[in-house]
Amino acid sequence: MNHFIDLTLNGIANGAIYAALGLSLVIIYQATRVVNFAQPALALIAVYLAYAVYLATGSYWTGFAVALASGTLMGVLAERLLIRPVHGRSPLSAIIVTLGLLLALQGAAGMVWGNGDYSFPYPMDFRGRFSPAGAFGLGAVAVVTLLLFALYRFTPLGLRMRAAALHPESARLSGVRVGLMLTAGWGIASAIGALAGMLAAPPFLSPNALDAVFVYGIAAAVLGGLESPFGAVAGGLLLGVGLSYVSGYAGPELTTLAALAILVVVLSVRPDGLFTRPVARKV
Amino acid sequence: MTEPPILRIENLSTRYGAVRALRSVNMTVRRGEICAVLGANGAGKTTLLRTVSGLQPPDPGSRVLVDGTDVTRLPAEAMVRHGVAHVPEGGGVIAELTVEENMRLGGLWRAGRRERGAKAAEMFELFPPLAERRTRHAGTLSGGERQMLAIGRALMARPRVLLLDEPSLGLAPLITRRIMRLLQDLRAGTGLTVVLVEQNAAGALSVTDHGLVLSQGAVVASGSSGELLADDRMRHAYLGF
Amino acid sequence: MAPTALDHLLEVEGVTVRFGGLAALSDVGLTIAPGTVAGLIGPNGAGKTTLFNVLSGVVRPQSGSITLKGERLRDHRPHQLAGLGVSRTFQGLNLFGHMSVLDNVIVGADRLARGGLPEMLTGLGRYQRDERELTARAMAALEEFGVADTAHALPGTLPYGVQKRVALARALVSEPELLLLDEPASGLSGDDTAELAAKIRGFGRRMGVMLVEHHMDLVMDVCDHIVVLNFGQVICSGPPAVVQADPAVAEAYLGTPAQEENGD
Amino acid sequence: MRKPTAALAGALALALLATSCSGAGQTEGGGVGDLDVSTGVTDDTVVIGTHQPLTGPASAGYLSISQGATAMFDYINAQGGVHGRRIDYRVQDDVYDPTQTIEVTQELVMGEEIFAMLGGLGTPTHSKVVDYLNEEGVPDVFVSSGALMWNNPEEYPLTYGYQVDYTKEAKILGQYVAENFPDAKVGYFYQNDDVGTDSQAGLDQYLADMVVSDQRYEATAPEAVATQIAALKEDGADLVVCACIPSFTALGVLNAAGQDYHPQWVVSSIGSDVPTLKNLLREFGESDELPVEAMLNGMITSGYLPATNMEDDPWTRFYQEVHEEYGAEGELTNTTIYGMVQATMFARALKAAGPEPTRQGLVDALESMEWNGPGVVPFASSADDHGGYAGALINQYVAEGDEEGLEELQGPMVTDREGGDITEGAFDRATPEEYDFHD
Amino acid sequence: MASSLRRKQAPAAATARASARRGPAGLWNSLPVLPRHLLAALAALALVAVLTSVTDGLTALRVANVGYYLLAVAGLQLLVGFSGQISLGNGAFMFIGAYTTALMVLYTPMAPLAVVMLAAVAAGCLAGMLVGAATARLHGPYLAGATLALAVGLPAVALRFPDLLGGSNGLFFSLRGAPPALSGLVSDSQWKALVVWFVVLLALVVLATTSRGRLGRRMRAIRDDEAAAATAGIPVGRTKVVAFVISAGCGSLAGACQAYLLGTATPSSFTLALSLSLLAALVLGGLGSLWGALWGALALVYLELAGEELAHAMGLGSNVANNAPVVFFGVILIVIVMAWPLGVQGALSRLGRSLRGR
Repeated sequence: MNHFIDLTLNGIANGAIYAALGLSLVIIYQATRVVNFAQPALALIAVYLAYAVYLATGSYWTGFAVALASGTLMGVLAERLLIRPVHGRSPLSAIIVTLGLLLALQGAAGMVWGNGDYSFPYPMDFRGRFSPAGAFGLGAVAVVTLLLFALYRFTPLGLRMRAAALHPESARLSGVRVGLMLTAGWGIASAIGALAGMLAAPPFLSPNALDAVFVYGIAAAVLGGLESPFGAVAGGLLLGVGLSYVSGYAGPELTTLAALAILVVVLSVRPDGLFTRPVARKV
Repeated sequence: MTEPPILRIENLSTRYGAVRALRSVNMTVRRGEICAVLGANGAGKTTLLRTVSGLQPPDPGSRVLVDGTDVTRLPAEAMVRHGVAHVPEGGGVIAELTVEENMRLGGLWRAGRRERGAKAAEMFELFPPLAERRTRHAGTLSGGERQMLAIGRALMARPRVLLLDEPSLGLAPLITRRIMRLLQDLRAGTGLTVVLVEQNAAGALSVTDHGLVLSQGAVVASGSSGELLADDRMRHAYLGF
Repeated sequence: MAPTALDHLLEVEGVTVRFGGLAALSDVGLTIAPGTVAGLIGPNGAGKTTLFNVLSGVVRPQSGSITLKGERLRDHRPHQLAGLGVSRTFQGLNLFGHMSVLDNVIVGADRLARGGLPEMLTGLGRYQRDERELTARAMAALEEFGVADTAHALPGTLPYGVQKRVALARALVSEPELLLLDEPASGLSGDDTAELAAKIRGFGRRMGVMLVEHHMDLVMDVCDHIVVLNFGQVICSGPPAVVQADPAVAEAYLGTPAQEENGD
Repeated sequence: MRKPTAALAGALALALLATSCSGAGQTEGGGVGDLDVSTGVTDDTVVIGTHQPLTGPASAGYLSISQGATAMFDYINAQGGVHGRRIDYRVQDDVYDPTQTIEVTQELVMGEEIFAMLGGLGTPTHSKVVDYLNEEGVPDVFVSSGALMWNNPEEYPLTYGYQVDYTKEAKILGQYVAENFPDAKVGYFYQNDDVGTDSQAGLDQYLADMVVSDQRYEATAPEAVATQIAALKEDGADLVVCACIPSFTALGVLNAAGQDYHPQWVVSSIGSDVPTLKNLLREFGESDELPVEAMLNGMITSGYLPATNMEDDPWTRFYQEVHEEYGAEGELTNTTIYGMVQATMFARALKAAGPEPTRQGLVDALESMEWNGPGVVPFASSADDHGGYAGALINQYVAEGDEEGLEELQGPMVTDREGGDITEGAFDRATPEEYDFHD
Repeated sequence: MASSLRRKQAPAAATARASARRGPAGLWNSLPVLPRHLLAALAALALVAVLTSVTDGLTALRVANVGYYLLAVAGLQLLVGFSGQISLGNGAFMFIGAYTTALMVLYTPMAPLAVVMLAAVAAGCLAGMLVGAATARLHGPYLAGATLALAVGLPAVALRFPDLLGGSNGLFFSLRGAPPALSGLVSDSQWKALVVWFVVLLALVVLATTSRGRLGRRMRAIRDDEAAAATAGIPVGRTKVVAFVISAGCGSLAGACQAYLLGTATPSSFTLALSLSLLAALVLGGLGSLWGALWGALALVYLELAGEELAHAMGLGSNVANNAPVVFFGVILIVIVMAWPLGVQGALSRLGRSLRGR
């Protein structure tokens, strides 16, 4: 029973991280119909910058702020410089551009900071069965989800962003600068990605520290439905808990296989993910 | 000293790839007028509105003036700021947003939350069925309600010129009549200028001051509503007999 | 290919389609005889496209029946219709943009080839003969429409009128018994439309044609029989002369002045 | 023009078809290539090579091996090299992907024409090139892995082990635990590959009855370690034997500390590099009133090389000096020393091979060598034993107040990998000055 | 009747005229597709033979690497470039091929190489059918996500069954090199390069024949416009699955070639990075043409080398030099996709057109 509780708690803590990355992927997908494979690399660079700032200032939270800020900036730049030019081409073009960016940034991190492991702190005390650090992770993701909900639901910016993503033409006719909104979407998403990176990196930071999170984050987004931020969060938690049970009861070597199985089963029942409302597609 | 026309279109041409969709269209609309753009399907009516509102780039040599200001080639999001609001075919209501959100969207570009709130209240007063459904998703509305919402959203922007594309499409005659009446009321009340694209020529001409008839992207007839109704060219453009 | 002995190539009876609460089609019926051209007209939003989609298997009606060559169609899928001798064009042309004009038309003829999957994979057996025959047929179809010289071009590089002809060639190359034309004249110039009319009359003798069109000149010119839809209902049906004389048709198109209409 | 080409190609295709019809898996006994050659040796250089993970997930733990070896060769070259020849040490990145290992090894052998392979790293990787290196007659010296297969002089006459094999080392640890903690409830925590399974084979010889919990981890799934440690705690293990790479030792120790679980840690040499562990845990000592030293205090480890904490050891001092002058940035770790020792020993063998080295000469030198350092246990590279380090000593990391260091619990012991006894393996160790490995 | 006769004659006459005018080229074009492809394959094999005989063993190895990557990318081309389904998981099929080969060689060492390769193709096709059927309803990014999970998840099977599949160390085995009759004439690596290319070219003949014929046309039609393709009578779902099966078979065969060449099958060789590189190489080379697969395969083998050379030549620090190849590949990828949307093949054919145009 204790083991079960441990597995559940650990699953939730990991799931929160997958959820955060999934969330950032969904926001970008909603805005520009691109699955941003470079998201973990943007997060990685943000975390490295946070680490550098932390070392220089000794303040974790200054580093945290730098991670979010630099994540936002990189998201904005990526959209403006790399994604906008291939807009309207085949979806593969955007995928490949983000893949190229993933490789280049991961390599760049290795160039600047080396490929070794750095000790990377938790935001809070990591001790205890449900530690403050774990609670912070879960809480941060919950807060981000709520903030996002509030942004979308209650602010003019959120309304503009949603309109721009859902129906660009109507948005333009209402005076919304659609391009700016898409860029804003990338910025916000990349800030959330950086948050996911800050949560996922401890205890050790290396250029490959986010590899596993990367795969499970994408899986979470697809599982929940790429159209639904709520789905990404639910998908992430579901995946985190499910994989934790598989790892604990059946063996850690089976986690990736289990992720595949979960994805195939869910998608064969709901081809557009768990939480996407089925839309009649035009012929 | 005559004031400039609120909307003036000179030599407007555009193309979709290899297809010439508009050929040198000229048109003048004065403040407070309701003007009909008529023609069979594919004649270029919708394209005319899209080109005026900046959704479709015009060919070189074309000119669009709003109240004397040259706004040719301005993007659609900037045209709203020049007082041109466009209700596209089908309304362009965003189904995933609520009625209220759709409405708010129209007034967003104007600063001032209070002002927006007041305007929205005004709109809901104008369209009582929408007020009842404020928090529902726009996708659940009936066709007529959607059209009302689309017009309401456009009016939220306080336009000087309203471009209205087939508001009667797929609607029962009763609702169409209600919409037409509303346009007349608005014109009377606020001096709104309307450019109305309609397939239902007789219905449109009964509320408009004047109109023009397009065929294959070019103007084939224009004049006051009465003249057009009697004109064989219009009947031919529609019915081919 | 002898025309079928049946009176009606296609028989549509009592078809009703609702989207949500909205009736897009209610109790629509029509028939098409072999060797005739039937026109389907009506103002925008009258339900023409929905009917078209019902016929091609994209939309399933809530009630009603569709009978093709005496056999009732149930749960037919779009790709099965080709095998039954039904072909269609699209309003937006829907040409295969990254394939040559010739390949576009060969795809249209695909159902006539007889090689199986193993032959397609290995290049053995009928592969070569299929290729040769399909290519010859496609070239013939292109020549029939006078666009054989564009065989190796990509459709997107051609003038719109030529693309229209390619789309027609693609629909006709499989020698269908029933051809559904969705606004073939839209975007065409006057001369092109006249030529198109002649073509439709030509192949209208070889097969049954259903034509959805806004261009009234063309409809009145080529159709043997016209069905007029408005608000999802058939309001008039008959030869062109009858339709032209029916005041309900003029009213559907031109509308009635608002002030004259009385609420009912 | 086309016809003869086509005819030729046709004939070739026929030949290919014909041969593709006989058994694919048969191999003729691959003879060892001609060894009386001096490939890679010029008047002033000797080119040698290695394959290492320089990028990718595995690189973090192993980068410093080749850095250490490079520093050592820089030192040797600065002293004038070996018989007047500079040693040109070429490191190829294989990303720990066997496919790439094969490619870069062939590149080293055929392209760079290396004299010998030194310390190719990893079991899954190096096992794929052993055959090739032996067939090509390339001495395959001091493989960086504790797998059992390197010590097979009959099949792989040119391959020489280095690291004490995982089973031998585990036996020594297992015996020590059984004797000194007879009442312990033992938990296993090990990597799900040969590091884990080979170690387990040795441990089980002594500890099988005492095991209460058995947790294997997957190197790609660090997120699961928390629950694995929780399971060890749950099962009541008060002594955890860890056959892990350093980052997973650190994860284990960290998670245990986080769960207020304080078992006696027993960690085999591969994962017990204290400086590396301290580095990995650095951030968690300062802010949480949980000094790193306290987390690691009391950890029992096995070892066979001079370690950074052995401050009195002449070799440790020597390597510290070399690291300061020639090393890469960062602290000297035992992983660095691992590479330095490899380089030192290779240089000595090369020196012993004489002024005109051939591959045969190198092999002869290796097989007749009486090794007396730098390692702290005997080393085997004789004609019938290519096992490398033959045993281990047992240390305990002790940190009390400002003092920290390794305490020797048990001196050098040697054994075999089967059921054989564990015997003392004391020997006379030379100092760096006495050790003849450069000009 | 007369008109239809005239119609049928015209193209034949045109072809005859063309062949008369263009001489050998016309003759070449008038050959049926299969013999034409076989002849081209023979010529390519001869080229490989010449190339490997005048260069050293290292080049032979690289040439062989290009060979099996070419096959894997070409299979992916059929799936992505022709049928328009984006797969991020084709490395998983290479995994299947490599392990099939390894198991066959280890457990049935007397089985001829041809049988081993056929078994690999069969295993791959079976897997492709399962995956294709399971994912037939998925579109765009959902298919990409599912295949990505496939690439990451499938190799874990080897960890689950360590006794049979060797766990994380994988399986290794030795294979026969050059036949004794040819010893001295060709080295083992040259011989293996030839065998790999023989297999690859044979598969490419099938791919080229398939893609030029009805099946390829069906796939391209589906890619360009599913609705129009269905209307023309093309079974959309079935054709998509067939594309998956062929692509998986090619991937599996490529994996088998790799295993044959290197004598190993290890889970850590079949990472997500491999699957993503295959797709990247495909787009780099150019979508929609088998030639694109060749450029992609060359890029996979030689771009990294170029990156290393570059880093070496510039005398960069070790951190920078170690990571330079991957950064180099990433940047090239971005630049090419942005500058040449149709990849190298697209740029080449445009160049060719403009040269002919002059």
